[in-house]
Amino acid sequence: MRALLDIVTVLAVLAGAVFFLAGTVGLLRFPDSLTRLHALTKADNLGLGLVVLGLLPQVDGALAALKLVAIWLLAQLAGATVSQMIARSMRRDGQRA
Amino acid sequence: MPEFLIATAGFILMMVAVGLVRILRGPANADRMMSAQLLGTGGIAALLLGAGTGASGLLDAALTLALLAAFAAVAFVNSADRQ
Amino acid sequence: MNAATLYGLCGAALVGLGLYGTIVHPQPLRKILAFNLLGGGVFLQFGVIARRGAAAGMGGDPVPQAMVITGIVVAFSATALAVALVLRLFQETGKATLGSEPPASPARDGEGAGR
Amino acid sequence: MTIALALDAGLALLVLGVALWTIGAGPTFAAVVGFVAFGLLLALVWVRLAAVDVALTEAAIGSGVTGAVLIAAAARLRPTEPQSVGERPGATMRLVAALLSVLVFAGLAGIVLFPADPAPTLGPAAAAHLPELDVGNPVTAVLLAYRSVDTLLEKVVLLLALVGVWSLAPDRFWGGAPGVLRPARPDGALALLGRVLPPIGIVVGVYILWVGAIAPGGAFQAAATLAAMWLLVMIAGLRDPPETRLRSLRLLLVAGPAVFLAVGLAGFALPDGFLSYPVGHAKPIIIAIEAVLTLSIAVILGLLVAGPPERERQR
Repeated sequence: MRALLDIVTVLAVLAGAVFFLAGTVGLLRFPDSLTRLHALTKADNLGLGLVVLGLLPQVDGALAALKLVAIWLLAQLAGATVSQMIARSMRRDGQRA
Repeated sequence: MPEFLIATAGFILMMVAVGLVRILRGPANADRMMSAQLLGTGGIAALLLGAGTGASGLLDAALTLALLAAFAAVAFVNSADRQ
Repeated sequence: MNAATLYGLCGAALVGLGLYGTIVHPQPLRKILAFNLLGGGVFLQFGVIARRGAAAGMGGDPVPQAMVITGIVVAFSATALAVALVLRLFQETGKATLGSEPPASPARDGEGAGR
Repeated sequence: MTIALALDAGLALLVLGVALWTIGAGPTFAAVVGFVAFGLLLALVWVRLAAVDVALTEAAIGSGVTGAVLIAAAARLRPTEPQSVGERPGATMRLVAALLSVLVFAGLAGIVLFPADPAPTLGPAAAAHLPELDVGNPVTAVLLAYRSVDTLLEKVVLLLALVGVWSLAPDRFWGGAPGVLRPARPDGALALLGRVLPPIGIVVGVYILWVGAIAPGGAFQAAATLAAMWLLVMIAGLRDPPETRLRSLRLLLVAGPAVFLAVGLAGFALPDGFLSYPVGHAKPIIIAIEAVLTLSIAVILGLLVAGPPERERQR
């Protein structure tokens, strides 16, 4: 059982790391600001989400697990709002980037 | 397991650090804010991975960081807008 | 070479960098930024001393750590006051400069204002 | 062990890189973004130095709230940027500054590389009295028991800074409200965040305060979180900044330091004198002081970020 949970952790955390890699590559390689924003949100949502998912079996206690999920939800909420604000400010600047 | 989590934390940090090149290159302020945002998320992920190794208090640090990063990001977009 | 030494050297370099920036930058706001970097370097020195003083089952000596916490708060209040001073200077004179001579009309007016 | 050391080396290089960028960047806006990234990375360094309390403070105050002050100022001072280009000091001056900086760096590096052996520590002394205080977090014990005079004076410094900021307002605005940071659209995403995030943030702030007695956390960190939430509500345009002449506001500002001072003076009734706590009751007193302090610090931090009054007082 323990080994199985460890495998879940390794797989999910690695998948999360891949999304951070993808987000960075996108941020560097995509041609304009809006597509870069698109890449960033993948790392924000899925990268952190998968890391949280992978860590759930590792923390002890329901409270710590709950805190993990709460942190992810918080990052989601903030990320969604900030991305929307960044996109709007770009539109106001007339897509100068 | 702790070595794996620490190594992954290092990898994620390295990734978001490479993303910081956008602070240098811009060109728009929006791009700079994006890389700071990515760094914030990466920092939270690294703290969580550290907490997974059993270090105490890191979850609370990540919680605070998530709140304050959101606040800082809002303040930034707001100021960038006003210019 | 252990972690504490590594971060100690990092802090020393930060102090150097911050000092250079504080002296060389013409804009007051950038001086404030550089000064905060300098402060961060000094705090790191405290952190290194605390880490080396790890004892009695604690990861570090709590006394320097508590001093750094106090220091961060005081650095913030000083920064806020300095920024308010610069903004007031700007309100009064339309300029934010520490030069004693009133500078002649800017040579490249508005050119650098686009992003 | 080597993985951890590699991580440390990478982190140290990153911190230096971001610091270099903050010094060398062209536009001030870019430099401030670099500074916030610097604060974030520094918080991680504090974790690596086994100082989670400091990491929390750095993340909350060092990068979050300081970043907000600096970025608002950078936006306002933007028109002055081009004219300062001509004021760069000459090559000789820069060379002297660089030499001086290198000298200071070398001196500090020498101290780091050849430390005193054995390393001086107050750790055992701090740990010895923890059971008496019944406080599990040694840093909180230092801040509110062993070195509580420092903490009291630091509160006074915060108040003085706020008085200093207020006194920079023109006379006609004295007692008025600080400027709104920016009127936001009432239906935008920001207004939504301004409604949803603060309740969560207040719960987190209270939790950080409470947990500070036994684990990393405490009054400053909690106060910075609360202040950020208050500022978020103001930025989102949901609430105006308060008029600075309000008596209730001013009472709130001094309540924390006043309670702290009163408890300190009450210590004269005990054998140990100023700022000593009665044996066996230290923990509830410390938590009570911290609770009031948190409120006061939160209001002070929020008002420091909001800046001097910019509107005439309303009758």
